[in-house]
Amino acid sequence: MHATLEGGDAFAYIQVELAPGETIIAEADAMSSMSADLTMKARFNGLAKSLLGGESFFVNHFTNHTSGPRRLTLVQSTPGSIRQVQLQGETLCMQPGAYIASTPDVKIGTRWAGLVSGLAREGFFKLTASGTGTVWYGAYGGLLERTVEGECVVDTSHLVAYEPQLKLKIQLAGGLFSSLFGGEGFVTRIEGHGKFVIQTRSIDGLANWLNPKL
Amino acid sequence: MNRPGSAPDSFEGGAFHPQLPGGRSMGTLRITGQSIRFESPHGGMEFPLSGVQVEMGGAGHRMVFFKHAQFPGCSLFTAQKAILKHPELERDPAVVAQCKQGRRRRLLAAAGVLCLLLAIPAGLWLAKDPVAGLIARNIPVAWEEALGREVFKDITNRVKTVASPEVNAQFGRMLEPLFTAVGSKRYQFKVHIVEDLSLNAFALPGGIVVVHTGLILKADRPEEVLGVLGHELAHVTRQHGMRTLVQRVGLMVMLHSLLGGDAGSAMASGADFLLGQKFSRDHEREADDIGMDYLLRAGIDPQGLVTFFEKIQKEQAAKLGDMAEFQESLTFLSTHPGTDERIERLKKRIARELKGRSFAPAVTDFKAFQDQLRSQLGGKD
Amino acid sequence: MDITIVQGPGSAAARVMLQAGEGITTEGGAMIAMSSALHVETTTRKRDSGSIMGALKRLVTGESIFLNHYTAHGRAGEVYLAPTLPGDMLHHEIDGVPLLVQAGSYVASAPSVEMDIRWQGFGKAMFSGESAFLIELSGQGPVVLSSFGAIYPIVVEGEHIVDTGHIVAFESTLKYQVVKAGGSWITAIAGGEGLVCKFQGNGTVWCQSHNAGSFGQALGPLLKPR
Amino acid sequence: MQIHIHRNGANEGPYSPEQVRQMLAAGHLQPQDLAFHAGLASWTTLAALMGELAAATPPQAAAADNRDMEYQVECRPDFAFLTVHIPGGQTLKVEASAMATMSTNLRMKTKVRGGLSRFLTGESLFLNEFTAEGGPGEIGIAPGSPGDLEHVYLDGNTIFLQSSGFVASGMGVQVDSKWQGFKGFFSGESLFLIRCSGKGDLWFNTFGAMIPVDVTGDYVVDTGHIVAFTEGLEYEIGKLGGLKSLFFSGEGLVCRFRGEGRVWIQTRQLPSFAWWTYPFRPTKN
Repeated sequence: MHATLEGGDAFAYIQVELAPGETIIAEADAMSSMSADLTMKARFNGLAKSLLGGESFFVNHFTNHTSGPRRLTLVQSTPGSIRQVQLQGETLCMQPGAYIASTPDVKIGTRWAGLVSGLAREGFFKLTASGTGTVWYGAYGGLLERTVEGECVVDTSHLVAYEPQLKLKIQLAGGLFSSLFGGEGFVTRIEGHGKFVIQTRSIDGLANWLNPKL
Repeated sequence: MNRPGSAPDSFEGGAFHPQLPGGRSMGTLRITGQSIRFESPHGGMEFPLSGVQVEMGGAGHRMVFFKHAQFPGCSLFTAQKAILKHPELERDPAVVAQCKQGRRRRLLAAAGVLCLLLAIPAGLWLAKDPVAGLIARNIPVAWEEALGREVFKDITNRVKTVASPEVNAQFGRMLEPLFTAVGSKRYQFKVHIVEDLSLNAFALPGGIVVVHTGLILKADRPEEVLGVLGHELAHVTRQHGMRTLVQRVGLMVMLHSLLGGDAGSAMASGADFLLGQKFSRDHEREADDIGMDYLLRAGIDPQGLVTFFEKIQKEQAAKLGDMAEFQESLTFLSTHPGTDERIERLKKRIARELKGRSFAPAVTDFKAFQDQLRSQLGGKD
Repeated sequence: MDITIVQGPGSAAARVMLQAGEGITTEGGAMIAMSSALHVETTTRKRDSGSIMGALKRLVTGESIFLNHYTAHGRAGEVYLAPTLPGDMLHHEIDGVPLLVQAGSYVASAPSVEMDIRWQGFGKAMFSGESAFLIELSGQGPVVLSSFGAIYPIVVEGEHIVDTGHIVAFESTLKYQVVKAGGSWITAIAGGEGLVCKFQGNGTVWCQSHNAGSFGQALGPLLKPR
Repeated sequence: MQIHIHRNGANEGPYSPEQVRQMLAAGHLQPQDLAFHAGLASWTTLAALMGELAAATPPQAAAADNRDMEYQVECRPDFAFLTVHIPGGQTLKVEASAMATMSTNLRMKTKVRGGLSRFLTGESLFLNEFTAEGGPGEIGIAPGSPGDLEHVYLDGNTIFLQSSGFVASGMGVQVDSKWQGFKGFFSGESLFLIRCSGKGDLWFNTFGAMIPVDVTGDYVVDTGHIVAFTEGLEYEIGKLGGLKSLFFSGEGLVCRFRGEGRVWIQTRQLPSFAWWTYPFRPTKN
């Protein structure tokens, strides 16, 4: 399988070339265009992932049953950046809704994220990707990788993915006044050593920017 | 290229061939006695006429394609359907059938388009002011009020209204004669004073009138405030806001509903529009005239409208003049369309109709009212 | 005339350099900045051609009735053009094959390019997820189009599928049908793709990577009620 | 953007847009020379790239090194993200809600920005001040609007920003809003501006990408697309073109700039985007 990311940060999309016999799995409605003779089949996604992980009830399996390479273009529903991750046995944690596509050997699951996370509207569960293969995830905005040594603070709506050994705690941004009027609300405190990925814009931020002007 | 009068035998067209750069080339199609030939800077191709397949294809079946069993993977095409009229092709019964089918398809499409287009002139009519007025008059007053409330809510989200019952009652008394003179059966007027030091007042559809504290505090006489309000009330009773709204969105609504779009979107964006709206010059003039009628009927000296008009103009000029870097924009204000002309018009009418007529002062305790309002603002001016 | 697309694909703008005597026709509202040396004229039709019918037809496509003509009289000048939504722009030279463009995607064209409106047919109007009318650009010369999302070309040889709502423009040598996605109705509906557009023939179709409607549905619930 | 040049049968570079611009000006490169950069399908002439070069050239290149605080901007131009390194004991003013990441030693304090003009400009009434305590700290800032970000260093000069353009500034920068235009009784459209003066770093942002235009003489910009401009430029708000254009061009109001200075324009504008969201918004009840 040969896949390239195009469209920059603004409108990233995945150009996939499937060799004969290969399959790629993608969330529902991710297909933008494809060769007419690729086989597309909808499969049930599993209750846990769809109800708890913020994903669609069905995923599409695209398989190349022809004898030549075939082309497929996949996108996420919002503008924004996409990252491609090669997994070799390790696990990656993602915020609900970030998953776009994966190769068949990658296992997508859900994990309890904590009560506070749920109350902060970040979802009670998080998504995990594990196994061997490629997974694509994305979010609104650009994606930046950051390293934490010790601890740091991230606005809750900006965290997209992180390594499983990192500990997350949700807390107020400042005092009560600042949290209410400073617009920051809840923040996530990340503790440990490892990498995490943030989105440089959030749909919530966009809505907050637009709402006073509507 | 094409000879007028006789059937042309050369047509703009193209060819698809795997060996052409990009798989495609544009050039000329030529029909000779035995063959159809394609010529282009990238090379040529020739199909024998016997055995050539002619078919309509491409988007909307508007293009003529030529294929030949001896040349798999290749095709010639042209958008000029006149090629089917070529005597060499017209002999082929398959071509004649293709022509007929194409004609039927085009007729059907044309009929559909025509039906839709017939509705358009009707739509353009809507843009006419009298028609908009007719529609506006038939809009239930409840709708207008709802719209006005919506916009007012938007305002109160941003600025504070003066809550003091005494101030509001006193202001209400001051405006009472004007409201009586307007004598509208359709509208219940409600006045709100808003804490804003700019010289401004406006009336919303449905009868909500908003007056900025700046307007009251900077007036020398109550007649000045009443003059501006007479003008604004005329906007309400003449439904200028609704009429402009209907004119602007009427066409959109019709088209959207025609094409199954979201008609509501056009209509409900009215709130934003009303706050930032700009009345036509005719509407402003009409509001000036009718506003003055109201003032005269109420026995209020219309000179106030004129002097306040001039005051606003001067105030703005002075305010902007203070800022050195904004001096250039004075041109923008002073050339504001028709302001001078409107003042002139009002003055002329006063000179013509009111020679020697005297007016009783509107209220006696205007200064006291201003002081009371000022005290409500906590002394900040 | 020199056309450069800058800042694509996120918030592209087209910079059009006009030499003395040159002009360009644009959709109303597309200008964001320009040299003051350019002369602007607003009409309901393409310069030197067309009729009021053209304006009416453009109206039904949801485009503006009015077109602006920017002309460099005597001295060269530039004009920047941009669409309203975030997204990419495409500069394409029409070389004789008419181009069919989604209504709403047209931004500008050279005076040598002819413009007409084509009705898609009831079936496609209802189900293609695209506008009921297409704009046909023919003749010779540059055109500028826009879309929500990045624009990528697909050279079709045979058949290709494009999801509904992702077509920007295609060459008129291609024809397309609306068909269900996947082999069965279950896949079409459960897989979220529903109906798709199937292109047949030879030619290029330009797709937009993203669909404005999907983005609107993601953003909408967070916005102030209307 | 890294630009490769092909001329006299050989490849050169890559060069930055600024270098290419200078080499063109000096005559070392010719407009007909071939050029290529990532994202292009094929080689093209430098002449065809000119517009992109102008847009990609960092504004105020000479003064670009001037800064009080170290910073970097990533994900330009569509979702620009600003990271500022705040030296120990120093404070940075940041637009409310814009903080995305920060070191734990940054203390946040919310300040009310005064004046009725805040209501008029539609800007948030609050500003956050981030102070680095006990050592340097780092803050990542993501403005709400999708778009680009620009840094200018003020040294006694003044810049006018559109009302929602402010992102962050050092404490030495005075930010006050200037009211412009008049609405209501006299009817018309308004253009709200923030005036930034003093000494220090200033960051502002756009909706859509940013194109800096160096005005020498005369330039016309749609009022909705103005991001910022330098003091000293004369400007006048008016309509575009003749009588018919006045009503039907769909261009709204334009601003005519005159003199010498820089105008930053944005490639998208808010009102049409806000209009577009309408059908997707929830209905009341």
